[in-house]
Amino acid sequence: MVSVTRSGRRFAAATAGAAALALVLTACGGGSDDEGSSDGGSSGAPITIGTTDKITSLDPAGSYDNGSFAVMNQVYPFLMNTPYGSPDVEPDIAESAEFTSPTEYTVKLKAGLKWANGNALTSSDVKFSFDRMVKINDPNGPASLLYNLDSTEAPDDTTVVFHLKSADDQVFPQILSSPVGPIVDEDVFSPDAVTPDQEIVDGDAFAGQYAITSYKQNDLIAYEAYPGYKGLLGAPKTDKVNVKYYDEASNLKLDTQEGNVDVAFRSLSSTDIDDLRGNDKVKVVEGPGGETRYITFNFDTQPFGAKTDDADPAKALAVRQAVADLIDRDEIADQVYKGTYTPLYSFVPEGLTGATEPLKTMYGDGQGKPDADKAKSTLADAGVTSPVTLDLQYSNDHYGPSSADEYALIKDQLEKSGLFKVNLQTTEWVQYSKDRTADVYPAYQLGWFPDYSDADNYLTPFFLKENFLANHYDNKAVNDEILQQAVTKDPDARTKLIEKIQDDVAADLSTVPYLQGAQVAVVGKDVEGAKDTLDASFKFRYAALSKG
Amino acid sequence: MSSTTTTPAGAPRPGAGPGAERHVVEIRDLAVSFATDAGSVRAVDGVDLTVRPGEVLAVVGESGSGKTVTASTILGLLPENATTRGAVVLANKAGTDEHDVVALSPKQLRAVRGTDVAMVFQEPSAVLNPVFTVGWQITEGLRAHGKVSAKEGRARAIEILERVGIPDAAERVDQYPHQFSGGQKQRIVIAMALVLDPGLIVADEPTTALDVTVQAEILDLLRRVRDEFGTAVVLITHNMGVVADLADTVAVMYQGKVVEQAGARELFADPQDEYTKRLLGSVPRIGEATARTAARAAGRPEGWAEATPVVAARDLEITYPGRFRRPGFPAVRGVDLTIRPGEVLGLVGESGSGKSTIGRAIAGLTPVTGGSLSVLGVEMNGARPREVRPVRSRIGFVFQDPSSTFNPLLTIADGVAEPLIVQGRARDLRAARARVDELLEAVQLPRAYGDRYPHELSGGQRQRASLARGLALEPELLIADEPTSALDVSVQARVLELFAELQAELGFACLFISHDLAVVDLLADRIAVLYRGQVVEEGTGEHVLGAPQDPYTQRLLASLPVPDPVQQAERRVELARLRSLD
Amino acid sequence: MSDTTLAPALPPRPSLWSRLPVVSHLRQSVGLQRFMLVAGLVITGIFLVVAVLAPVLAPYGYSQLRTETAAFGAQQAPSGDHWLGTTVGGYDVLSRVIWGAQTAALVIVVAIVASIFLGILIGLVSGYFGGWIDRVLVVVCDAIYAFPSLLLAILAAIVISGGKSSLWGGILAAALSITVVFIPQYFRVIRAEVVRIKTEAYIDAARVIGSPHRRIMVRHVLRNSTRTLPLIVTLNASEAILTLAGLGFLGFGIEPTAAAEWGYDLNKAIADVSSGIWWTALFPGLAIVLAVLGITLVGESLNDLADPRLRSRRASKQVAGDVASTSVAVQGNVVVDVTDPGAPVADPVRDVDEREGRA
Amino acid sequence: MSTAPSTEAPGTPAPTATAVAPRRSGGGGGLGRYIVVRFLLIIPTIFILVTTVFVVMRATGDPITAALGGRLTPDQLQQRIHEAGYDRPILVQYVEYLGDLLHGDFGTTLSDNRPVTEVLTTFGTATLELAVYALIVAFLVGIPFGLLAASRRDRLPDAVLRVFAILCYATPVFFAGLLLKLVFSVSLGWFPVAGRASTGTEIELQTLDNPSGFYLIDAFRTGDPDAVGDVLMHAVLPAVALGLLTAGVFLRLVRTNVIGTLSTGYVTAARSRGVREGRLLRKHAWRPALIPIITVIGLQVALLLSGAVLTETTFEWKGLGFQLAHYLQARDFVAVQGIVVLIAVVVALTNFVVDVIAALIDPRVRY
Repeated sequence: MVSVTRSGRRFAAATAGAAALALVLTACGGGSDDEGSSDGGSSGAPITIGTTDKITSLDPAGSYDNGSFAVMNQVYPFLMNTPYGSPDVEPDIAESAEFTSPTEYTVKLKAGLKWANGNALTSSDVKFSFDRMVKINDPNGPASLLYNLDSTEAPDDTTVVFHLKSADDQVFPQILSSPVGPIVDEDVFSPDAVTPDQEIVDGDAFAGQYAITSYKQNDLIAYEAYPGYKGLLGAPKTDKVNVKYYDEASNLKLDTQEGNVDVAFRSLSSTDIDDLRGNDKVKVVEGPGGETRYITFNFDTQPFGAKTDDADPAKALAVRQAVADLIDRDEIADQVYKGTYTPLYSFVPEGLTGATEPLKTMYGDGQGKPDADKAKSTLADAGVTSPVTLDLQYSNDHYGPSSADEYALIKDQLEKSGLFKVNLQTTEWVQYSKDRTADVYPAYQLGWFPDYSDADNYLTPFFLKENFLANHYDNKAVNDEILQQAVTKDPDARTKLIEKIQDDVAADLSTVPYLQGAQVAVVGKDVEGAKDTLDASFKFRYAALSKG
Repeated sequence: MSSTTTTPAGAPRPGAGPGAERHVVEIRDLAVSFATDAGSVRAVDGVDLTVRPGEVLAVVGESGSGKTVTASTILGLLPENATTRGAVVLANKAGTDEHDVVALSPKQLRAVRGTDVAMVFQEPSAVLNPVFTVGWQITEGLRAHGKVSAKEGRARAIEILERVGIPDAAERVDQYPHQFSGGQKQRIVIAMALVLDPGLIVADEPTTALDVTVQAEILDLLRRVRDEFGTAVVLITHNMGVVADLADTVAVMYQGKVVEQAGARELFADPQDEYTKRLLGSVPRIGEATARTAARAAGRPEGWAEATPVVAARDLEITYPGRFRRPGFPAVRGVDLTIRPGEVLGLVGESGSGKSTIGRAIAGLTPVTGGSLSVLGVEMNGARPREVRPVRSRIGFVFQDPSSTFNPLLTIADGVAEPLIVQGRARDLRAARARVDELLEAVQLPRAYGDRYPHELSGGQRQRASLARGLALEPELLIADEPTSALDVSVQARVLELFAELQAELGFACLFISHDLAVVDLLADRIAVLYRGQVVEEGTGEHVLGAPQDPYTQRLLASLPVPDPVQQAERRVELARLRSLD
Repeated sequence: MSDTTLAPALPPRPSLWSRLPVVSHLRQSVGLQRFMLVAGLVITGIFLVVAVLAPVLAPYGYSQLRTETAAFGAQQAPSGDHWLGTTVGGYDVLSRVIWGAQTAALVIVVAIVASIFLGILIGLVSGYFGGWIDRVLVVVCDAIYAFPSLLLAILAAIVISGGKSSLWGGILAAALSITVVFIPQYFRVIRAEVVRIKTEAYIDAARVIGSPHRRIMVRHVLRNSTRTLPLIVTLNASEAILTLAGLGFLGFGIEPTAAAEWGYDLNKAIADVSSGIWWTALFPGLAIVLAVLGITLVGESLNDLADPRLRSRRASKQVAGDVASTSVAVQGNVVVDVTDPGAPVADPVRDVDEREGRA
Repeated sequence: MSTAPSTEAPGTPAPTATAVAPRRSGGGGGLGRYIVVRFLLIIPTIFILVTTVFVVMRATGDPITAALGGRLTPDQLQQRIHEAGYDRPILVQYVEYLGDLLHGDFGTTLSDNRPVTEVLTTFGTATLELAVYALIVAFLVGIPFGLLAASRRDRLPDAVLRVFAILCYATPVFFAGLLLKLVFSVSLGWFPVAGRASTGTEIELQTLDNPSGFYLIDAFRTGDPDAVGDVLMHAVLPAVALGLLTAGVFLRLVRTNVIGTLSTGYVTAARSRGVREGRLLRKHAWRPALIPIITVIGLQVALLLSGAVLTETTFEWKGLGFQLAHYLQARDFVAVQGIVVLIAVVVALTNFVVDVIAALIDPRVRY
């Protein structure tokens, strides 16, 4: 790309003086090149993937984060999984999965499954996987997702019966595809403790599309296609995949640009992606993302909140509505994120079954743009005297490096109207996590990444009476509707219900969602297939990629 | 001024006759100035000097007279901020070659150094590189002036070490400087100078840092350098005794000029210049004050000897604690001492003899670890600070180093008033000022000096002020720890005089500590000689110095060079006799 | 003899102004050393002026994103409106650089004042009384001193900040984090000085006359042990800038809406650099380099001038000067022994040397 | 009261002329005793640091909130914290931790479930490798240039070198790293952008039995010249960035101390014997100056580690300092404490070794 090189040179010239000595010192090694050794594979064209993800643990019981789950998706089998291009789950290594009674969910495994180490993969492994998950209940683990699982039973080698606590749980199949769902080898994994990564790798306890051949935590993983995988997703297009773990996004970007990395996925900075869009050696591939950003209001401590001196629910609502009116989502998405995030007008992100955009029409100018006049009249009608002082908190270290810019812009947007006086504050994440649930922050930033790709995961944790936000939002109708959708068997009826919930919450504005993260992969010109796996399942599968 | 360039007197030693026309070095109209913060200052101003082969020329003067600068010029060793004018013509030992050092290029200068002229410095510990063996350092000079094999260099190093009197030279050649005593180090420095057989050695205060007994040995060695090696010596010194001991001819410098130059015997016998006369007059001589001491002893009231002593030490022991559970160092080992009211006790000893430690213990600055020490009726061994405090107001102390006796940030008046304020005799400086002025006048300092800062006073003035401070509380006991050892002789003479006057007038008892027998003799009623933490001899000056009984005292006395060449020659004989007894 | 009748006139005592630390040093310096000192003073002066006048000099506020009419836009190249362009967050680079000087200056001042107070206090007590308190303090300070300072500052930042982001909260957190690093340094320097001064005769003199400890400590020890402070302060000031920048770079510093901070801006600019957007990184980086360079030049010059071995003097062109002033006359004038340039002066900087150059 | 030995070398106000300050007075057994005492002093140093870090880490939050504060409800969080025992009295946890530590049990990291010993060896070797490279650069640049500056004192080379030294020190490592990367990797393409080796080499190194963790050694063991070259090429820029920082300090240190010894009596004395200026510099001035220099270099380890945090971040060098920053953010106190103990041990041991070396160079201590 011409402009990059040119401005790079300009920069180089400006700094040549400082670098002159380094030049002299290093000139001796100038001739050689490291590209020769980057190809280590023998068959096909191996692909190198770069990422800034972090792996906590390869053991499903010991991790509950995107980086670890990304690896598990490649190497462990699931009972239920999402096929390419769809957010909805189907049996993966299972032949069938269904409710055999309201509280019994029965899964039949395919016959003759084997682990990469040669062990047979049977229902006993499945029972083992879920039992140990519950038993270990690691503080870092996802066991709490199995809130509805009572017990697991393996009547024969290919049959697993899940006994559930509440009946007709429509979310349970989805949960089997979530971080709590990977099936592990009972001969390798410990039944009552998190198993160290190296033991897993040494035990070759893999049965997903790939098996790991070389593992250096958070540094380098080498994958090789596992021929014994007979599940939903089929055989990988590429035999060998290497994944390099980066700490600095800019290094990943440079290596991508230099061709040392074929696929960069999660997370280049918006500046980098914007820059690479104009680079003809690489392609920027985008897909819908499950990550959302929203402002949470604490119903007790926000302006006119229930515990404030001038408590007034109507005025409090007006304040939230005015905020919703004033936020310019396009400006944030463009200026701060350069299109790597897109405007979000609902609580359920675009791409999921049942997602609508209630906030687009209800607030602002009705087209998704802000409307200061409308905000002004909303406040005036409720009898709120402006400017309203709003203490707004964000975390500077948990939701990416751009949070500061994001919130500086939001502050600016709110204040520009003259209706708000925003005190922007930031707090380091651990303290932030404690403070936000202790009613310290009247309004604050949060983000969400789903456990499974179902609208339920964007509603249940947030808008029930007892929720993850702990913001004292309490709407009986919404509460009942959410509980209702989870047990509604008819997909259409359930979708209707989900749409209704979104409308209802949009009227209350427990939170103001404003951004949805797109999944962006930057791939070399000759790499195909990224588009196929950047779907609403939010699982990035290396198997879809191929290098021509 | 008129006597600046006295024609050198005739050859003092018959042996030097044939070379009389030749000069090893000839300095003509030398002037040197330095760039300093305060602008340019001139250190040497129109100096003419000549040294003949095999002659010892002593350049004498007080600090700042320019003598060291003159000597450094001969080797071209002046610092960068110096500017030189005039000529220093240096000949080699054979007299076949001549150079003007001032005009030489650095490379030529390097060739001359070591071969034609070498230097012996004041502080032998500082001029020996601590991380190389002495053999290596001696060979270094050889290697700098031509190819010398390691083996040959070593052999020559051993040879020269033997010649300067280092025993077991073959083994010790591989040792490091810190393994030698101070006197041996100076011998090694001299060996380094001699190894290239230069025609001239410049010795800059070669014995000042050494104890008097060691000094005598080094002076002997230098004499042998002249006699055995035939090397001329330029001896820079402030000590007239050293001059009398060693010099053939003497040049007296004052304010950058040579005020008088003459043969040694002539100069001591018949000084011409006013300054030379004054300088010689200032040098304390043993026996000078015998009459005065006797008169004082006669004037004591009856029963004086039985009066309660001001200080009484019985079997006093002071041990400095060791580190890391190492045994301590016993500085004082079983000393008995008494000082009666109004009496001056002189405490003499060489470095490390424990004399200062005793003074500090009496003042309560160093804890007593054994025996008994009663000061003004208070037992210091095991005394608590509360018990010592009242005693302090009755003791005065005058310290050795005039540069640090006063807090540099406070005026002299502040310093002198300090004891008055601390002891509650005055509330603040203003209240104390009248007494301060009185004290300053008592030590013959103008009142106005009270407003000056310590660095604005000369060393002698500071010691007077220090005396004023010591006397501020009208103490019954004054401890003077080497009060004059850092001063030039002329200044020392006046301070000592003042001291004697004040003592007579105020009648305080005094412990006068010094390494210099002559100085102690001048003031003390009784003298105690300290050697390795023990008193070896005690008595009146007449007794101790006139007829010493202890061998150490005898040696000490014989080692002290007297400022008279004739007498000193006799002393030397005596010292040689004492040594042979060992 | 004749010296008692009249006090000879002293050379006029230099004015208070010319006795001030830096001023007196400037007067002493010559040639290259003077050049370095002057260059350092000029750069440092500019830095301070910019820091004080930031509200006047900066075209925009440090957290300003738009004018009355329009937003600045992010990552705009240098132009008439934004001489140095805008950052990824849409701030004006020039303004951030200028305001950053103010932040740096505030942090330096707070950090140094705090560490001087605490360091002097414990250094004085420890050095003066000695004993087991001294030994414990020495071991503790040595332990802290030996630990990588940036990591120490990060630890301190986590404890102290607790997530406050207001201007003063951020500055105090950063400054106190740096203070934790500095205290051992001041402790060591002051303690070493105190231990040295304790052996000076005037302390013994004060003890002999029965001065109480507090009087000796305050009147004699304290005042004399602080002479090396200007030097350490300058060297520490440059270190403070680097530590602050390091903290900011690693994300433990001050937030952009609270104050402008160079290290933070550099951190944010990393991605820009690899995308050909050079102006967001270059200017904060240069600001750090220049500020540290200026202050270090001053500090090093002070060090050289304080140390007689390192101080250079110019030789005069001709033999000149007044003889009498150099010699100890019979009247006993001030001694200036020109061959030995000054009494041995301690090298207080060595302590600082060891630690310098972090980050 | 003399100073304790740990402060002696740097703390003494003595100028360099006497900087070879006699460490011990008294003779026999001095060195042995000194070494023992010096060694024993390591223990309180480590203890103090461990305690400080423990208190600091526990006072500022727990790893569970750090990891899952954005996912779980307050009750769930509290329950997990309770189960992990982080709500017990801090003293109990401290005693427990110290007990484990004494048994050599560093525990398992909380945020990524790895044995701390493995973390220490993996990342420790990486940092050590970087530090060694950087020291080589620092020595190669700092010492010759320092000598040159001292010998050409106050002349042009001195001026240039001094400004260079200050610039080395004044330029933050991350800024210097950025510039180096941009010029030599992006524009000129001479060196790789980041990392310790390219992917292929890394995989190759992984195949070795018992890889040492030192990539250069491992690369030699593979016998593949390309791998060696690859590892070396990756090391150049980080080593230069970190090395120059230290080189600036070394240069200044060498210059100051050599100028100091050049003005001592023994150099003047050697000059008076006609020894050449070059030899005066290289022999007479350099050797004694080396003693304080070495002592101070020991303290540079701390500086080097500070710089390593930033260098490692900039160049994707997966080392200890960098990892520490991550663990700090994750409140993974088990990991942080383990790393701090290691750093404390390394720093203390280095200072100890350096002191002993300095003592060995100094004949006054040796004999």
